[in-house]
Amino acid sequence: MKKLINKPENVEKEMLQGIVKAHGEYVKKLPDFNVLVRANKKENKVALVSGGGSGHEPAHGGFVGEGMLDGAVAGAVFTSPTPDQVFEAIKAVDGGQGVLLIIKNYTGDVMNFEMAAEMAEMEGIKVEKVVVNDDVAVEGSLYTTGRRGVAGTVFVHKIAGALAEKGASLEEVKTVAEKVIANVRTMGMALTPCTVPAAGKPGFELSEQEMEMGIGIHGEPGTHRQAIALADEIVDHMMGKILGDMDLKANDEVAVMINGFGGTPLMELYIVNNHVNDVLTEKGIKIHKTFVGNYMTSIEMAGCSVTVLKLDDETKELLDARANTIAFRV
Amino acid sequence: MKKLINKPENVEKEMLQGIVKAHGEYVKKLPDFNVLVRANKKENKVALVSGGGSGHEPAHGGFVGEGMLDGAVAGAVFTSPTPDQVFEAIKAVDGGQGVLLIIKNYTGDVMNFEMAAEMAEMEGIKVEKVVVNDDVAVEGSLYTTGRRGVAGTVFVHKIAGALAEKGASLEEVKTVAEKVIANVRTMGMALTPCTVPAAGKPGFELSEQEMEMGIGIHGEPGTHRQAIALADEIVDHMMGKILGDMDLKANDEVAVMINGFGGTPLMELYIVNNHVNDVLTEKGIKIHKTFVGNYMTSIEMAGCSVTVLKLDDETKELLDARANTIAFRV
Amino acid sequence: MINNEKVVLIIQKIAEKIHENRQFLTDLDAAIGDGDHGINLDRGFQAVVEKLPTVKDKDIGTILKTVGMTLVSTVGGASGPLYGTAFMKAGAAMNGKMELETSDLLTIIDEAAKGIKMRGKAERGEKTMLDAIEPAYEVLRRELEKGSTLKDALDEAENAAKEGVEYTKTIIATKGRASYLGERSIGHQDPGATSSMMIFTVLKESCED
Amino acid sequence: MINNEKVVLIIQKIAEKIHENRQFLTDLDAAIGDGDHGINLDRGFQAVVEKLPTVKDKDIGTILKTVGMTLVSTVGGASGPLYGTAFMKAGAAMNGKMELETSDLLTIIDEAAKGIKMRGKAERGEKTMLDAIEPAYEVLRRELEKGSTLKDALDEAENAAKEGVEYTKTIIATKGRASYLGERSIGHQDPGATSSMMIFTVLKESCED
Ligand SMILES: Nc1ncnc2c1ncn2[C@@H]1O[C@H](COP(=O)(O)OP(=O)(O)O)[C@@H](O)[C@H]1O
Ligand SMILES: Nc1ncnc2c1ncn2[C@@H]1O[C@H](COP(=O)(O)OP(=O)(O)O)[C@@H](O)[C@H]1O
Ligand SMILES: [Mg+2]
Ligand SMILES: [Mg+2]
Ligand SMILES: [Mg+2]
Ligand SMILES: [Mg+2]
Repeated sequence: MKKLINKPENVEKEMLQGIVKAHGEYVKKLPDFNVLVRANKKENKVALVSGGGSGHEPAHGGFVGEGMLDGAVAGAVFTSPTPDQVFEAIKAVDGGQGVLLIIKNYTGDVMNFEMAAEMAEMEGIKVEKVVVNDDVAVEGSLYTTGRRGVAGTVFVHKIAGALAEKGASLEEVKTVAEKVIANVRTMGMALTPCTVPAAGKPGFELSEQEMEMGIGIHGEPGTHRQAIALADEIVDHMMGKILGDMDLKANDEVAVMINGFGGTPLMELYIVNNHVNDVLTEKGIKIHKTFVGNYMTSIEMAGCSVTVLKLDDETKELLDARANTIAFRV
Repeated sequence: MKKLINKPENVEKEMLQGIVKAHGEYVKKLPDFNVLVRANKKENKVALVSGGGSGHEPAHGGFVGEGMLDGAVAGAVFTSPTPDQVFEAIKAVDGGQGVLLIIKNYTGDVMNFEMAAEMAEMEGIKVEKVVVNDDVAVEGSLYTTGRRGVAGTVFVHKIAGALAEKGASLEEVKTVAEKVIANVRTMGMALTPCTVPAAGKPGFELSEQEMEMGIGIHGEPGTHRQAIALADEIVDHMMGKILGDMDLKANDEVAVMINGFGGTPLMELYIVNNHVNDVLTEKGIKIHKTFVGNYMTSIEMAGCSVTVLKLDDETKELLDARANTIAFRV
Repeated sequence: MINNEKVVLIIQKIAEKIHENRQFLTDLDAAIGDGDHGINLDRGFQAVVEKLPTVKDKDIGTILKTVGMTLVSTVGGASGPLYGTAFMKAGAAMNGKMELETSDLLTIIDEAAKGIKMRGKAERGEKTMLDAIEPAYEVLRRELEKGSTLKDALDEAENAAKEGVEYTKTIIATKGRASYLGERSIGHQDPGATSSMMIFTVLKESCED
Repeated sequence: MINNEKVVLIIQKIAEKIHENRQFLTDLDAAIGDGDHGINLDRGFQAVVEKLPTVKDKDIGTILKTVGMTLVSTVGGASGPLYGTAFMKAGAAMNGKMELETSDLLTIIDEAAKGIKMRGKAERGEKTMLDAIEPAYEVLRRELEKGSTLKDALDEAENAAKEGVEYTKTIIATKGRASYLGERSIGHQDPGATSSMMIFTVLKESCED
């Protein structure tokens, strides 16, 4: 394991301290909890809390700030945070209008955030939750845990955050978050694995000729392994999966995110975007905005995910609204 | 070689197309040249042109826009662009007030940009140039090519760009660029090598236990190889080199950049910042602003550089001035 | 029989067992999950071991609830709330007790399983820890009702847990992270079922003497 | 002797030689530079080969200048302006010529070396292409003045270039990217000197028949 770290057991704490030292104008850390909240709390608005395991930076702390999240909870690397941490975040950000929890659909995250919500409700804080499940690589069904929540979560933060900033009610913010969730799809792939510091070795192995299609953001195995292919072929496959699961016609408008997993050069992400853009344009789909970069990473994994969000007038306006956070600015 | 690309010989072109397709509101590409210029040219200001080999994304095209560059020239990966490309950039961005070339100190870059400047002057365009040489890993002397230009270049873009945006003269913009160059120092290290697509294999090799200290942004060998150490120890060594070459006392103000080389997780960059911040703070040095992320990369290399820029009132104000580019927003 | 001191000892032994199998459990999770199950549980049980001295003289209910709360607040992931809820529910049923009858042992395991089902909304056959715990509970109950000695009954229960783990290799996961794999989860044993089985092994070993 | 047709042929052979040694030159550059010298030159000379048909009937000056301009606009890096300037300067001295005397050959190499020195501000002994070109030039001149045949003279010149390349192994680079290495550049041969040496090899081979 080659990492710029000190002790594996301290990575989360030192990272959060490093974030606060770099960006004190944006965020502060709750003493004794791995929770980042806005440096300047805004009262009297619905507050948004998200989070999950660490290792997805800049998610989720990088999205705390004006127009996006109010608090982000950082668990151990790739491990959902515990209920008490989430509970502290809820208490810290609640501004009297209630708190929306934005949860990625993993059993652990759902259970821990749910327990926190129960604790908060016992203290009289209004809490609602939405569960993001945008990963089309995983077949969802009523009888399974359903799809994973991946990079599409960032669009939920952005759009729900913009509505909350405008003073909407908890119910309204939850409704728009659910609209985003209903309209966002993502698919990922990996060229190389990633190593959880505490584990000390990669979570999986790939030979020099192989890639993993449909990879999860924790390095969970995807749909299949195959010989590495040309970028355009990979994009064709991913877009096939994504568009096959969306109801998009000519002249529909979308937002696109080409998300790097942490070890992918920006050069490659732009090469991917070059073809993603062509595939959509050929179908007459209008690309309102494109985001390219590391938004929802998997430590140092090489690879990317493509996210397509179908927009309507409301979500388009909210996507374009001002956001001023460490890692996302509009 | 595991990369999300199509043909190695097309990476630069497809990447630039991917950038323009994603960020058409910021940049456009000159037809037939690997040059990005602002989508909306601003006349009647000094224009700034930078560039170099590709593989350093978001440098340099990511810094084209309001308050920073007017044009960026992209050579083949890790290879200085040719004079005709630079010349086209100069012609395209000149708004009648002259053009400043911001060159990183590599023999190839200096020669190619110089030839372009000669061509531009023959066409009657006023051209000045500055050469950035912030890398303290390399011993500079009158009899060598001197230090390399690395991540500190981004501060030159930012500060000179802010002054140009305010309407200063070519002479003034050049003077402030030189002030930044005189006050900025960087040192880097690598955990893993990088692979130029056309080469198909890594430019150097490092064993599982080794790291390269003082690495260049093209994977040039550094000062020495050593066993991988704790992040804090690595930072201590790098800060020793950087501060040993700067004249900083308590209460001086600095800007800091923790730059990832492309394959480094943000988590590690923040862990590095955590200690960089402590080292400076312990000396009573005031950190005015900190930037953490991928700014001047080396394709997919893992590792980082630390840049310290000593500020005065002028450069501080210019650093804080509005910039609105793809990869740098203030 | 099993007094509060012994309960503390058993929990310490569970912590040791998990620590020894940290890598093994993590590797199992790497194959069909995200490769952290051993790390997660070890972090949690080490925290439990640090906490135990503060409750070692308390009643068994308090001890078990403290274990549960500590797991909830240190493990995270899926197994944190699940094992945490299991111990908390078991503890709630043992309020005030300084000693356990064999029937109490059955209650503890029953409450634990109910807690896991309530929290995780899973059933047996979904490739989770329930596939080790439920058969082990049933066998333990049957053996004790038959009049077997506690030692023999725990022996049989451990075997049932082991068989449960083997069984998880043959089925598709429909709960937890392994469910994303569909068919590809077949052939791999469930890490959570494996850690549950280890708890039965410790129980057996601790009640042999 | 050497007419414009032959010059075109020689340049094609240089392009072939560079192409064959693309990996070798790149590997040399990887050791003390940034690992692109072979890639750079190959890209440039392939462009030259594509361009040659448009000037093949022109005078040698035009041919050489076209080679130079093509290299400048396709190679980039350090070697692009250097080799480009070398060919451009050499071409400027051969304006209008359809055939070369042996003295012209000397002029070409002299002008090329001067172009490289002007553009790169380097001297012999700094571990650059000049360490192959200058000794080769001097030996060629001496041999031709002595009255050796062109074949023998080019043979000796190639040897001198080879020795120059060997010599670069013993010295510290003070120009170009390898200079960042200081002492660590010792033991490695300079990629640019090596490509220059290859050009002399082609010259020799082309004038053997
Ligand atoms: N809904 C559920 N009900 C019961 N057990 C579950 C459920 N979901 C997951 N598990 C158990 O949790 C184990 C994984 O735990 P762990 O790796 O610590 O959490 P995570 O999946 O969050 O990384 C699985 O092997 C499985 O036995
Ligand atoms: N100032 C200089 N004068 C003469 N030759 C030089 C000079 N700088 C570099 N070179 C030559 O250029 C070669 C490197 O070329 P190349 O790898 O193509 O360019 P770059 O260093 O820009 O990657 C060196 O091996 C050296 O021979
Ligand atoms: Mg986990
Ligand atoms: Mg180069
Ligand atoms: Mg797990
Ligand atoms: Mg080179």
